[in-house]
Amino acid sequence: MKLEEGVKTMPKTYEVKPDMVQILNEDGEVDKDLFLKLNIDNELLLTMYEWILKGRVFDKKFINLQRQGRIGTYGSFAGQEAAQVGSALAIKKQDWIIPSYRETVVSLIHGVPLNNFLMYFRGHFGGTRPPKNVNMFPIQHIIAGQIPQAVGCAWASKLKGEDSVSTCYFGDGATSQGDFHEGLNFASVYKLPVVFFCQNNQWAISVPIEKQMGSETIAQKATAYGMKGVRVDGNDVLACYQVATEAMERARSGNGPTLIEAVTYRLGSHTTADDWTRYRSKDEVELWANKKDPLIRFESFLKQQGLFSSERKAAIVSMVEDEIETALAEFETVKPAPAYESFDFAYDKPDEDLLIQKEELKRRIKSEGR
Amino acid sequence: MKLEEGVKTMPKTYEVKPDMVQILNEDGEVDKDLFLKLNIDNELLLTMYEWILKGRVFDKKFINLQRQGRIGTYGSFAGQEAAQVGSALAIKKQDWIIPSYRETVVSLIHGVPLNNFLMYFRGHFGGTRPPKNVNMFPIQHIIAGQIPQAVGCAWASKLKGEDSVSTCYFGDGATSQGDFHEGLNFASVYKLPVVFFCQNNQWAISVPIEKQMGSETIAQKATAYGMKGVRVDGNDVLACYQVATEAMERARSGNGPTLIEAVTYRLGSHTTADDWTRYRSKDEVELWANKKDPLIRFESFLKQQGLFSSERKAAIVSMVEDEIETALAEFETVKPAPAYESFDFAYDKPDEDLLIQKEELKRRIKSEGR
Amino acid sequence: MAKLTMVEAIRQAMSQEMEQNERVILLGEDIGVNGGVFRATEGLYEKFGENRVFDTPLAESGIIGSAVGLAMNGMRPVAEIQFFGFIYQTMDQVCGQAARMRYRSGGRFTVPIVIRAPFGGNVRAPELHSDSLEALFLHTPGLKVVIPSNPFDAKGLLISAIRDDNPVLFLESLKLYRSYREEVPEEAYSVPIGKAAVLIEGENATIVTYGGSVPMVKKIVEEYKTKGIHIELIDLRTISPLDIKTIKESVEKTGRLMIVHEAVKTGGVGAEIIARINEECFYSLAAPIVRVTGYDTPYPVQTMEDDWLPNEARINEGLVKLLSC
Amino acid sequence: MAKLTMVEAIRQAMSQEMEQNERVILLGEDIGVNGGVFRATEGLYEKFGENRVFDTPLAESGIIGSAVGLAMNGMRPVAEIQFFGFIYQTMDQVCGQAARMRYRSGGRFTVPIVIRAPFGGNVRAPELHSDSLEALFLHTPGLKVVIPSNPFDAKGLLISAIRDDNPVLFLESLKLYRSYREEVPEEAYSVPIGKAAVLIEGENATIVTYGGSVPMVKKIVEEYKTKGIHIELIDLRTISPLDIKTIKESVEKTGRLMIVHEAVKTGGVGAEIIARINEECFYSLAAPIVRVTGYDTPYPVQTMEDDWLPNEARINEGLVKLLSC
Ligand SMILES: Cc1ncc(C[n+]2csc(CCOP(=O)(O)OP(=O)(O)O)c2C)c(N)n1
Ligand SMILES: Cc1ncc(C[n+]2csc(CCOP(=O)(O)OP(=O)(O)O)c2C)c(N)n1
Ligand SMILES: [Mg+2]
Ligand SMILES: [Mg+2]
Repeated sequence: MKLEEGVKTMPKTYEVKPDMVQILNEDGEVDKDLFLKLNIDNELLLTMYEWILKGRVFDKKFINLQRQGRIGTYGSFAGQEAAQVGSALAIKKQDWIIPSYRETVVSLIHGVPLNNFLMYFRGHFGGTRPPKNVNMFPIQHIIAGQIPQAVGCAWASKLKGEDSVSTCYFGDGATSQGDFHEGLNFASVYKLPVVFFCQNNQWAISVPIEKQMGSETIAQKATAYGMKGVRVDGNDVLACYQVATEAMERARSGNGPTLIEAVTYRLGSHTTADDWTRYRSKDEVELWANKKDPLIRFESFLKQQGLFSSERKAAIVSMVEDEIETALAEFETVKPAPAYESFDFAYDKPDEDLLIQKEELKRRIKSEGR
Repeated sequence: MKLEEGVKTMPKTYEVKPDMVQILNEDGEVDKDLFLKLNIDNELLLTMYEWILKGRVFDKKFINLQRQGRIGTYGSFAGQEAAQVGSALAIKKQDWIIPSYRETVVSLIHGVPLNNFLMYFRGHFGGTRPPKNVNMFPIQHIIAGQIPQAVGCAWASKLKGEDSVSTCYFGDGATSQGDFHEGLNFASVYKLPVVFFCQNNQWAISVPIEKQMGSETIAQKATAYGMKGVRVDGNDVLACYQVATEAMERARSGNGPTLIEAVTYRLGSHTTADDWTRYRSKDEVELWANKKDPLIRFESFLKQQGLFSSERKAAIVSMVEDEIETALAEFETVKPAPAYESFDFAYDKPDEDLLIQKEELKRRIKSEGR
Repeated sequence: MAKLTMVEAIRQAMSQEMEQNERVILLGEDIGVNGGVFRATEGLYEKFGENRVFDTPLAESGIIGSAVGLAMNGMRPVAEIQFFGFIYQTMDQVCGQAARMRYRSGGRFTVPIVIRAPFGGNVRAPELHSDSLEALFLHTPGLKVVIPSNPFDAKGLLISAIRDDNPVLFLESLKLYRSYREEVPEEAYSVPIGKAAVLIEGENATIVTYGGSVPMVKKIVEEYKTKGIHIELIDLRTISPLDIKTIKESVEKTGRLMIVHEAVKTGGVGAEIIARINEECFYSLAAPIVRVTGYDTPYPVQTMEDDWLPNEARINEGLVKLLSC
Repeated sequence: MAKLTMVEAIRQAMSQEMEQNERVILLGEDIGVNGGVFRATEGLYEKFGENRVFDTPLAESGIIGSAVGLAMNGMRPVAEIQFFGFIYQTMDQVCGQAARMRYRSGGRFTVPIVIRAPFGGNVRAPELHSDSLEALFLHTPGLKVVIPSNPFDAKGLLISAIRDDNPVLFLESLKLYRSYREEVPEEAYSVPIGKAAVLIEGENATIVTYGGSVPMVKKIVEEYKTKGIHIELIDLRTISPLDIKTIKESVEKTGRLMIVHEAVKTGGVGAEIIARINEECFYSLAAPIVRVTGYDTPYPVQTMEDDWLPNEARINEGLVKLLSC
């Protein structure tokens, strides 16, 4: 006989069922009772829409620019706009944002200028320098490397007694890394004001979620830390906004961290160097590109609310496209900084040896008339 | 209003309550119904007792030897005998054992000779060489380093189609490491025949469990992997044996890994280089050294069962002490292998440069008449 | 004999060893269905199935840690780390575990794993995707470090690595993956680990290099030849163990040595070669040994990397110095 | 002026900097209530409280990763890694993150963290508790690496490290922690990072060493002096940036150089010094530079370590060679 069959103090399996917060369903229908109780006014709805749309246009444009060879490898975020916009709009000026590499809309919303992205995608030094007035860490290329850093950032805010919450972005694949675990554990031990916002786009390059983890959800991983875990429809901007807002309130009022799993989908390839047709079906992508698409869904909601204007949409689309085109055309004439200029950034002051190396390079570059 | 208050599809908090398997309680009383249903005969009971006792005697003796300066730093396991004996007796010959550094009884039970421990604690090369016929990894000094390795070991058994389960030992502190997380995640994805046996002795050197993690239990961390998690009274050898046996059966029959949290206590200091009075109260230690002690508890149970003999106990005690004393006295005359002999173990074959280094050292040692 | 690119030769080596020995398995991120982000394992998942080729979770320490356990229990895993810059996550499992397990276990266990990782610059990759960190492993006893510079060697060395009973780090130059094709024998063959190759003979000076820099240096050496200056070109092929004998023989002949590598200068492989030549044939040296390497800064952004890496201008400048004194 | 051991001097440095700047905090395993396994932080938890001194969970990457975030948001964390061998778990956060953050962010962020770690041999510690891995960090631009060899320097260098705006790895020789006491000024003072110290002047040869080997080498040098052979002894104190100027000046005078370190030979700090001296003053050298270091095997068990490490016999043997040619 098995112990589990006979014993009263049965070992717990600690199993949980997935469950997902949704306010706006896939047909663009809102849960009315609920929606009325939320503090989301029309202005905010339009702001949400604007950013989702701007994000979509930006993304399309940058993919095109890459195809034209005008920028380097580009990582598309199409499909994830609602998760990014919903969470980003819940973040306040005094808060900190600790991104991975895909949070383009989050960055734009919080004041990272377009120019940074041009620099970055054209390989200029300084493209990952967040502007002084934006509380944001640089783009992170090491999966999950930013997670313990975000925890440290929140820890500093707490120690300094500042009213500031740190939001850390990462993907489903990042949850497999040791740094995810170590970071969340630290956050839970010190009850830090940090929100872990996971965009579960269901793929880590070619690896689907079921090859990535044995758990049915990412939210349930919060249990390991005695932390609050929330699963939300990541293509429902209203739910994302609300869930993020509540998590930040909790963090702000000293009630510790939250792990949010925003279930969404990457519509494009991992980057322009990737080809999604190698590992997933057209049907799957179609499903998410239509019925579940965050832009389409939110538009039909706005239509119901009488807030949609196709002229306004067209205006935004061409504004964003023009802005990028103009900025890029201008930027294409900018000569990248010479390599030796970066030597001042390895340390606060380059030592003598490094100065010699810098001078050597400078001399050569100058001698070549560059 | 808060979303969580108003919405039907409320975000799950994924909270769990601790719950612990126990068969033999702290007063030495057994859950009779349950016990009768288990397949534990008197012979096994006596074997359990013998190993618990041997472990205790071994430990005391080695602490004394360290005090006498006859061995180096020693890590005591007193208090954890039931967890080690219970789990070790559930492990079969064809299984693999992947230890940390504290599983002395587990090793003894599975045939690691006393001599290895003498070599090891006297700093001889080869002390961490498991004998050829024992499926055991060497002692691991890197916290959690063995966990992904245990997963790989189980993976190999599965790929080779062997009927072998890997049991991985580690402490409560190890659960904070990235390697714990990465290992358990891999095990859950590939549904490997591995049992993660955590001896939660409630302290990682001076760090108590509540500074180690935000979760109330370690067992609940299994949720993060969709894995079975079991919390067991680690000072109840019957429960430990049964829980481990069931986990191994599950693993053996293809039902994947289990995380077992055996709640126990380290009665002594972390090692002989540590001093527990610096960080914990005498009262706390007293409690575990008396009422909760696994040896005392099991003895009173055996007495009730009429299986206890104080002569037999005395005989075992002096047998173990004598055996160690005799072996050590003999071993103390053994000259450690000269340092150059270890040069053959860096690679399968030392390259020319290493051979030159080896010869240089050999020449010097010989020239000094050593 | 077919003409293969380096990445094709690497793929063929894995495929043939997997056919030959069922204990050889592959694991890594995106190496299965997707065939690897550089297609090094393309078709192998289809050919050998999901019990030989594993798409793993995104966790490098987990990949190497489980490879160590797999190897200790009889398998011969070939693990891919998607970019060498991610080797940092695995340092304990590589240097603290794999490299020491034989020693720790007094010979009871061997850890026959191969860790493949693409590396090197000039390919306009993002941060930490171009770094050359091989020197960290040169400083780690118990490991071998192999770096091929052409399709033929890549196949033969990878076969040797898979058959080797020690942990082997196998570094694949990104820029050489598809840069050209050459004849590669169809059958399985091995190129010995630990032996450098003299690619061009010469008596005026010696250049030692490896991996992605080899073709560039070769071109320069050939140009010098037309000018009547004969430089001996040595392709290290293995970083650890270092084939100092071949370098020494060359320096004894030429008296002048330059080392070219992409890794940052300070503490790089070049330093160790200089130290060894100093020890082995100090009196043969006619001039200070010259290093042309990455500068001592973090690997830079794409618009700066060509200036930062060893390039023709820098090597020529170095040669002027080397030959003038 | 009180006589302090090195570990006491280190403790005093932390205490004084914490008094002086409330942004300085300590984090690490067992450093709070227990005062650190070597008592380096003893009494600081009691003095500064639980909001300045943190016992962390057992996770080194988490410790350094959160220290990076703390620093980027205005704190000056001093993190202890309990033994340097566990630095492997932190390699990405140290080398991939802390060392590059200023560069990555184009100067927007600095990462003023200090990573303290006890290290070195001859103390009969278990595996991976004695390793000297400093060369890995010499090869990492963006970091500074400091290694004091006496109580006075330890205090002054640690104060400099805490005030430094760059990430600093601060390595503390286990065997010097309590080996002797010396006068250490009560007040806070700094010893500059990046400057080696000429401990003994001489003209017949130069020995460069650092950390735990300094007292032993000093004794040998003094013995030679009584025999009329004057060896100049340089204590590096900082590994990165390397003070090549001081070494060069000495070698220009003596023409003979030996380097002593505990780390394994191949790819160690000694190799870089040889490379630099080769570049800077090749023609001053009268003989090959000699390295006396750990052998190229994993750090051995306790009964073997004294033979494996540089010791008097090995250094004397090396000196015979160095002085004879
Ligand atoms: C440590 C590390 N390992 C591997 C990679 C290569 N890599 C870049 S993105 C990626 C997939 C990430 O998946 P996920 O976390 O789900 O984020 P997503 O790209 O889907 O937004 C991989 C494997 C990396 N950048 N860093
Ligand atoms: C990676 C690593 N970090 C730190 C240490 C130092 N250390 C040795 S044992 C220990 C505590 C371990 O606690 P736990 O996992 O609970 O096991 P226990 O000693 O209680 O059996 C620590 C911090 C180590 N050996 N390895
Ligand atoms: Mg993803
Ligand atoms: Mg413990």
